[in-house]
Amino acid sequence: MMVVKIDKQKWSSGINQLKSTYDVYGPAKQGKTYEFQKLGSEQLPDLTVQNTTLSPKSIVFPQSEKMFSFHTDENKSGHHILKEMNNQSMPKAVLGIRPCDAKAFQLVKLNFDTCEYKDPYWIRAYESTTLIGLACNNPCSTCFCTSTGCGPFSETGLDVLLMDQGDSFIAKSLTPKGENLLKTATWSDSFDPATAESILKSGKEKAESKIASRVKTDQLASKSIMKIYEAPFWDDVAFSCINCGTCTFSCPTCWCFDIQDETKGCQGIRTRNWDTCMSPLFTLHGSGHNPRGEKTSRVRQRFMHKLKYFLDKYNQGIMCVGCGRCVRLCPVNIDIRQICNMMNSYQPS
Amino acid sequence: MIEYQKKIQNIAERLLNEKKVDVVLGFKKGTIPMMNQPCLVRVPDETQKLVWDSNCGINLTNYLTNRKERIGIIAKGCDTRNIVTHIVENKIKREQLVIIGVPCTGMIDKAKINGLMVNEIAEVSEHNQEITITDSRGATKTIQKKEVLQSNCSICKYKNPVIYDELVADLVPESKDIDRYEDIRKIESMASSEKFKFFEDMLSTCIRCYACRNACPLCYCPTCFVDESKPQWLGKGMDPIDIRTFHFLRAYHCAGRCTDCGSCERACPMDITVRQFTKKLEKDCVELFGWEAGLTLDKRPPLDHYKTNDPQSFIK
Amino acid sequence: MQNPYLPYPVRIDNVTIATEDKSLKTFKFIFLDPNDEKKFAYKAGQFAELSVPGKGEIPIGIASSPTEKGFVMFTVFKVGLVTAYLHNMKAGDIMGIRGPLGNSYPWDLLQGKNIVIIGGGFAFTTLRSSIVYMLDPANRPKFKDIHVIYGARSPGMLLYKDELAEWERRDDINIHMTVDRTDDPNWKYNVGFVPTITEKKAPSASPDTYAIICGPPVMIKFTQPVLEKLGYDHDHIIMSLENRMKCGIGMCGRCNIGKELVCKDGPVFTLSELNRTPREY
Amino acid sequence: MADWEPKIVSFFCNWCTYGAADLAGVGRMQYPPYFRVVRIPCTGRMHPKFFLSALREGVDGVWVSG
Amino acid sequence: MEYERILSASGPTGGHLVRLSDKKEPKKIAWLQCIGSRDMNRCDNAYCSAVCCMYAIKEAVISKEHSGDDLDCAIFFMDMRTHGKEFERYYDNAKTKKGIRFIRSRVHTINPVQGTDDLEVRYVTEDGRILNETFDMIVLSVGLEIPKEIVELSKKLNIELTSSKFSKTGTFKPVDSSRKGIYVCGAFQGPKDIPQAVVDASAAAAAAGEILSSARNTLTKKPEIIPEIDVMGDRPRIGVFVCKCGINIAGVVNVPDVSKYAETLPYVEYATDNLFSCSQDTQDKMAQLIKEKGLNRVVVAACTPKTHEPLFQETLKNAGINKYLFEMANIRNHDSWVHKDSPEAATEKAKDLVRMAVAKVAMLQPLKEAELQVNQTALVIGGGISGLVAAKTLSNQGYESHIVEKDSTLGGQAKSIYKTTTNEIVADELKQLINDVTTDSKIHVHLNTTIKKVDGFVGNFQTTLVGNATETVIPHGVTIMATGASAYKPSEYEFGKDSRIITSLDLDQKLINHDPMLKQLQSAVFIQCVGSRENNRLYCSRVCCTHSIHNAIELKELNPNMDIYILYRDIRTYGERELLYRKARDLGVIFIRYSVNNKPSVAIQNGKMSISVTDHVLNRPIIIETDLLTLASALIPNPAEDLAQFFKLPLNEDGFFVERHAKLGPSEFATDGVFLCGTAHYPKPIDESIAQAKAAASRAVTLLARKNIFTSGQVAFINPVNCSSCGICISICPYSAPSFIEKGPFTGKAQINPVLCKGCGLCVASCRSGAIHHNGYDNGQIFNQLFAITELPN
Repeated sequence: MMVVKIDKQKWSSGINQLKSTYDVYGPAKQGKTYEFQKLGSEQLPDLTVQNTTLSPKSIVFPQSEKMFSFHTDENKSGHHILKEMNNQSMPKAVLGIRPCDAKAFQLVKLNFDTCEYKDPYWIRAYESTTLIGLACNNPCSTCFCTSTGCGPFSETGLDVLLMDQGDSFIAKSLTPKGENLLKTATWSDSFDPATAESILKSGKEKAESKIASRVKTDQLASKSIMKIYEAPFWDDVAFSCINCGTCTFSCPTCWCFDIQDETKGCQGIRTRNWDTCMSPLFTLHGSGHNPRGEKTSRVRQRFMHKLKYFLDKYNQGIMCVGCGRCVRLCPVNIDIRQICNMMNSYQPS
Repeated sequence: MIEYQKKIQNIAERLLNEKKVDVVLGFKKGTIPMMNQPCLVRVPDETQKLVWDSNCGINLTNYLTNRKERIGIIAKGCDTRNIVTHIVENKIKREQLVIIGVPCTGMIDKAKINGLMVNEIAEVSEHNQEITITDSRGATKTIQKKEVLQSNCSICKYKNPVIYDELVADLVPESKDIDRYEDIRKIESMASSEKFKFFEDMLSTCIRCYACRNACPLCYCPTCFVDESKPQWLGKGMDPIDIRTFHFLRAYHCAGRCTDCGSCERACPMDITVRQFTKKLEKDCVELFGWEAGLTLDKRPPLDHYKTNDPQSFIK
Repeated sequence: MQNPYLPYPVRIDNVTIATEDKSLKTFKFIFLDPNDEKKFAYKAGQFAELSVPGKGEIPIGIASSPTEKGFVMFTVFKVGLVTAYLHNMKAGDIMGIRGPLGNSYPWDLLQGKNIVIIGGGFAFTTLRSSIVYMLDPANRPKFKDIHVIYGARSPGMLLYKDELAEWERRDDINIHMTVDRTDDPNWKYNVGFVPTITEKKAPSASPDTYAIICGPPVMIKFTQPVLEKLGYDHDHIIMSLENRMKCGIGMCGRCNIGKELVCKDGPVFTLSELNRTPREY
Repeated sequence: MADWEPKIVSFFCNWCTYGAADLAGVGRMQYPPYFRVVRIPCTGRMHPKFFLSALREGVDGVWVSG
Repeated sequence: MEYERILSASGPTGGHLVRLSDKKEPKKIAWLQCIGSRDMNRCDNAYCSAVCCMYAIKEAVISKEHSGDDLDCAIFFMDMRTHGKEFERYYDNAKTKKGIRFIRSRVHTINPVQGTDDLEVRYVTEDGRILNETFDMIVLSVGLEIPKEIVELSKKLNIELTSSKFSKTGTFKPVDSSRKGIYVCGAFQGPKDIPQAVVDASAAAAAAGEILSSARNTLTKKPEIIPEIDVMGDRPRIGVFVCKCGINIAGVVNVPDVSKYAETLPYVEYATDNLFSCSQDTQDKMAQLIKEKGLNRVVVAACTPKTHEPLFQETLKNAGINKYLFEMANIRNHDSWVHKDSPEAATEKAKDLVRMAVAKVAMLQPLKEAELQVNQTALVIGGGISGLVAAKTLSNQGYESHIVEKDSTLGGQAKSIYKTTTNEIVADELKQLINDVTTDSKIHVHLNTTIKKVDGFVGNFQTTLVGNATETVIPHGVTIMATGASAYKPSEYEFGKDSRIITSLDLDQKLINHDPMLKQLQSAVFIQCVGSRENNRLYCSRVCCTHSIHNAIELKELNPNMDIYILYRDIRTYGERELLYRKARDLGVIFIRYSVNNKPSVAIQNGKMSISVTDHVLNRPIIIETDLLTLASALIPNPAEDLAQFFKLPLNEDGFFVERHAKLGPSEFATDGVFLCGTAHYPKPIDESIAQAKAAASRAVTLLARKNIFTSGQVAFINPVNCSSCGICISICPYSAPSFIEKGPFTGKAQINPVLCKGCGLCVASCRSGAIHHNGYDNGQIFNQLFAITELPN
């Protein structure tokens, strides 16, 4: 572990330094919203924003990603045989990611990096990414990270944790990747680790105290899947849902995807695109039968997956980091906090 | 607004008590500021949870599609116009509905209000036509509601319900001499390269979540064209051409039917001004056919029927 | 890192029409690289993604048996974009196969047991794989009695007719063919729905008897109570599910039933396992 | 631009313009070979999808006539 | 005719408007009317050729379209005779919008201008001035006449001719020659335009059919039916046949190259080229190849499907392949003929077109044609002379019919007419006809009856009649619309204010009644175009000029001393009616032209009626005192909006029905199984009404003579699963083909009746839900063509 102090003047020079070795990402205004973007040559991350509208998951898991290429010209060799795309790029550094979003990668990793199968695209992208988190001094009113095994100062999944001290950052490296990055940026003004810890500790307590929003998850593991599944409240919960993909696309922990072939003439690619369990098409059989044809079953699937199936399958907590994006963005105010509490407290009669 | 709310609750309670309807479709208080949630009330006791304020922008007609029970629905001017379209297009029967009309003074635009404060908004309240905003640090600001209206509400021509069975308040005066198409004319006057750039920028942040489509009461097809697989002619990825194709064709499907209720724009998580597409077609319908959507149960929209004497001057 | 999304290139060796209405065709594939055949070591009951570049992938149960070497075989029902295209392909065309995927029928558990195979319609493919596998001289002794109840809408809709006839002649397997209805005077087997024939022909339950059911939802729905009536324990009823899948390796998120992923944790489940999951199949 | 050869897809109504295009041939009228005619049973068959899709496929122009 | 050829794209100048002598593009063109017509001096053709006015206008308009607005077109004429349907509007448009000059005058000489090819026209205007004007080109509107050989032939056939050498026919037997069993049609019967000739042709066919009806179906042969091979579910095996068309295609397009290219396309099993694909031996060879190679889809790259598709489809049928598994690539009309200077580009285009056709044909599926039984009864709406004749013609051919008449008697307008131009007494003929109809066991007459509802479609209509307080449902296979027209009740010229002001039909009534007052008249005035050819009724009522002139002659014959004035705008005694005009003038009837901007006025003072009109020759007002003013009022169609709705028939802005095709389908509708005749189509005299009644019956028989009919397989169909029940298809279909399903699992979803569907695809394009598909032009098929345009496969 290494702790350094980054003077705000050195902040920008360090970032420019990084850009020769890394593709550097940070929050930036895009249209009317703030999103993580690859920063241009003189561009600095805009750290004034509480959090971006969309999660930074697309840096590792793009919404559209080319998997393979092929050609169908029978006069040339290798026709109809898929070839892996060369998706290799520079290592990525994500500046200013919030602890919740960083933790989300840890949860998603459980899906993409299993003992049976490894998703090479996600894993490669993830492994080449260094996450420089910015502790939340001012969490949003919709943040409930403290009840999801995370928190405004959580270090899980981060390579470096930054804390804004006004005119400087305290940067704590948490992994060798993080250490490397600090070195590359020549952010090397060392800072006393013990002092850092105490600053972080008080900062953490202060920030956590600001989080008023909480969910209860303690009873979830002990309840049977079938009982919660059959609970009577799902119709009401789902009533206002309009089946859009806002919640899933903005969520840092949603990973579902679809695979599609696209061709133009003899050239083709196989891509994968984000998909959403809110869409009836997600599970529609070729025969027309749909196991989750009703809106209620789809809304239930989303919450059951996040709050129950995932929990049961991996025993690593719920599949939610409490970033509050779906709460803020849902056009019809479906609030995962309410639903989580309902599920947690549900007693079948 | 509070008077409206009380009246709505009373009407809903009465309708349920008198068994005139099986359910009442309205809003309940949301969990975050400036957000209310569409809900169904089934028993008279629950009518107290119905709310009404300037955050009821979701078009409840969207929830009527293909329902079988008798429904009391709380509806603003634009909503009633969509109810008309729904009835014309066989999505619901007039006899099933008791329309609780709300003379509307406009809905407020979350984004505009968020933009007024540096910190996060903690609470928004309203009194008469004034809005008071409190931020997370306790700072407050009071402004006129008309300054923060949703952009569709500020150019609304039909604030009052066009069809109703109950009315929660006296009709409000309609705005006269509104120029609804200033923005559209601006786009129309662009050179094609400018237009291209304009739409490219406008849609650059679209994430294809389809919230605009799904928030729209007009979009009720069992299978949307973007989801057609035989043939699948529209790519599903983030190709800008596919995204544009989606938005263009969605707008075409709303031609002559869109009431500019603003649900699409309100639903967009990326704050894209998708109404500019539908409004262009609305303008065309007005200019070519003298048609405004959802005003009559007797006629179908201009592009919906065959007439030998349709104007042909545009075919040249 | 092995890319689990990358199919093995194969050549279509031949295409045969499997049913009289031509809605099913059987494809035999040969691996372009013989080493891939070794890598593609499968068990009866597993499936694979057939990959048609430009059209997409579809999960299909493997119809050939691991004991049949030199090719893999699939019988495909024409239902969507990929299958429609596949049905128009011809011998010599190149495409891909990705797999084997999913679990298989629990062959270790089934050793030394009586097996009742109940199949209907075009879901008979992995059951053919299982039958051929069990009838292999090296394997037959591992199993006790084998019963097969197989139904189709009409005689012309039965899959693998030649093999059925051949099995029919053997005495180490009991074949009970049935059709929903027929006016074919030469039809000498059963007429009636699978559940009815099951009730008549299936051996009664015992700790040593396992039923494998594969068929359309309506057949499964009505066969379950019959088996229960015959005394079959839910642990002894084995079923194979067909949910919509894309990745086939448990990552894309659509095929789950509860916490189980049909593509990876299934598609084969016992009824008692399924009882613990939501009925989203 | 001088050498630019556009590719234009022409949707022609079977009953009028398609026949007119035939007549143009009968009359040996000469025109540049940029057009590819898709015969449709009536211009009523013309769907916005066809415009959008044709443009998406990279044609330079869509001509509907009938 | 020569000028038409110059304008024609296939003419000597390739459609380029030039003067033949020096290839100069004309800047001024004159048309001279009535050359060889209405002229006893030079050619002995007293009749009007009826068609030339309209031709001249059309040529002038087209010339302007060719050469731009700078071209000066002038038409020198005596009377402008635009009495056909929609003609008056065309005339008006030519005058007011196209800037064509109409010069009412007499041309007396044309002099060549020295040193140029220009011509100077010397003419006298109405007011007597002599003017000269130079033109680059003069077109003579030469009239029609019967060639000598035909006159000879008529003699041999013993057919009586009129003085103008046209075949003599009667008003009530307009297609019967003087010899039984010989029927006449077209210009041999009298000068006429295309629609009228087409009507006559159908009528003559009906007349011939009537006497041949007993022999029907005695000589038919059953074609051998080749069983269709079931190709469903088979991999497409496409055969491509590229036609050289002699050198028509091969002279430009590299045909062997195209056929070689075709072989490389997906699913193509076989490709070859032919010298002439449409020749019988090639057809046989193709059928054989289809069988030999096991082809299940065929592309012929050749000429146009508009003419050759049916032929090749027949070949497919003969090879046992469903005829819809076929597509043509038009590499002649759309390629070799139009790109003859760029053979390489034409070859590339041919490949593209073949690739598109292959892409489409691969997607095509065999289609079934709906077969329906034809109910062999007709419903005739309207019991006027047209309706009566139509029913009688059908009966004579052996078919039953129902006549529906809203009035209490049969006969319609004819009841009010005195004599025909050939002096037959209408009442006598009508009485005979009504008697024939009412005693005919195959004709059922429903008087005082209206139509309440119509269900069904061609072959199987079910019409609910309401009459005499009861409702009856009549099943029928075809419908004939003969709803007629009535005289306009004038509001002008003080009509209704004085009993001496009457309409033409009122005068007929007086003549029928031999009203003694007629003999007493000192003076009678007729005013023409009352309510016609102006404002909201911009059409010519066609019959009134002749009618007034005929009545004027009648009056003159009653009292030769009577002063008779006919106030007119143009005299439109087309064809041999011109002879009456001439006779009237000979009898001393005075014709005074007035202009629409300066109409006559009527004054009644102290019991005296006087009419003031500005004389066009003297150009000053004159006042005529008269005892009788007859207004030639317009003929206006009887209201038929309801019927139009019931049968989905279009009405034009004047309220007349719009026929299937103005020239080629005057007696039928675009809606299958519904036919049209009489004044519901357009104002016309009795002979033309009768001819059209026979024509409509004749067209109807083409359906009735079949026990069943097949509809096209290329129709729309709905997948109810995707239907959202919005009803747009039902609202938008011009043919009422879609409807909501009323029973079963898909109640409330839409369905399409393939029998009513014309396959236009309007519903397919309008369906937002993508639930409607089109057999033969489905989205996937069109998309495949589109994709094939931009995709280069190799």
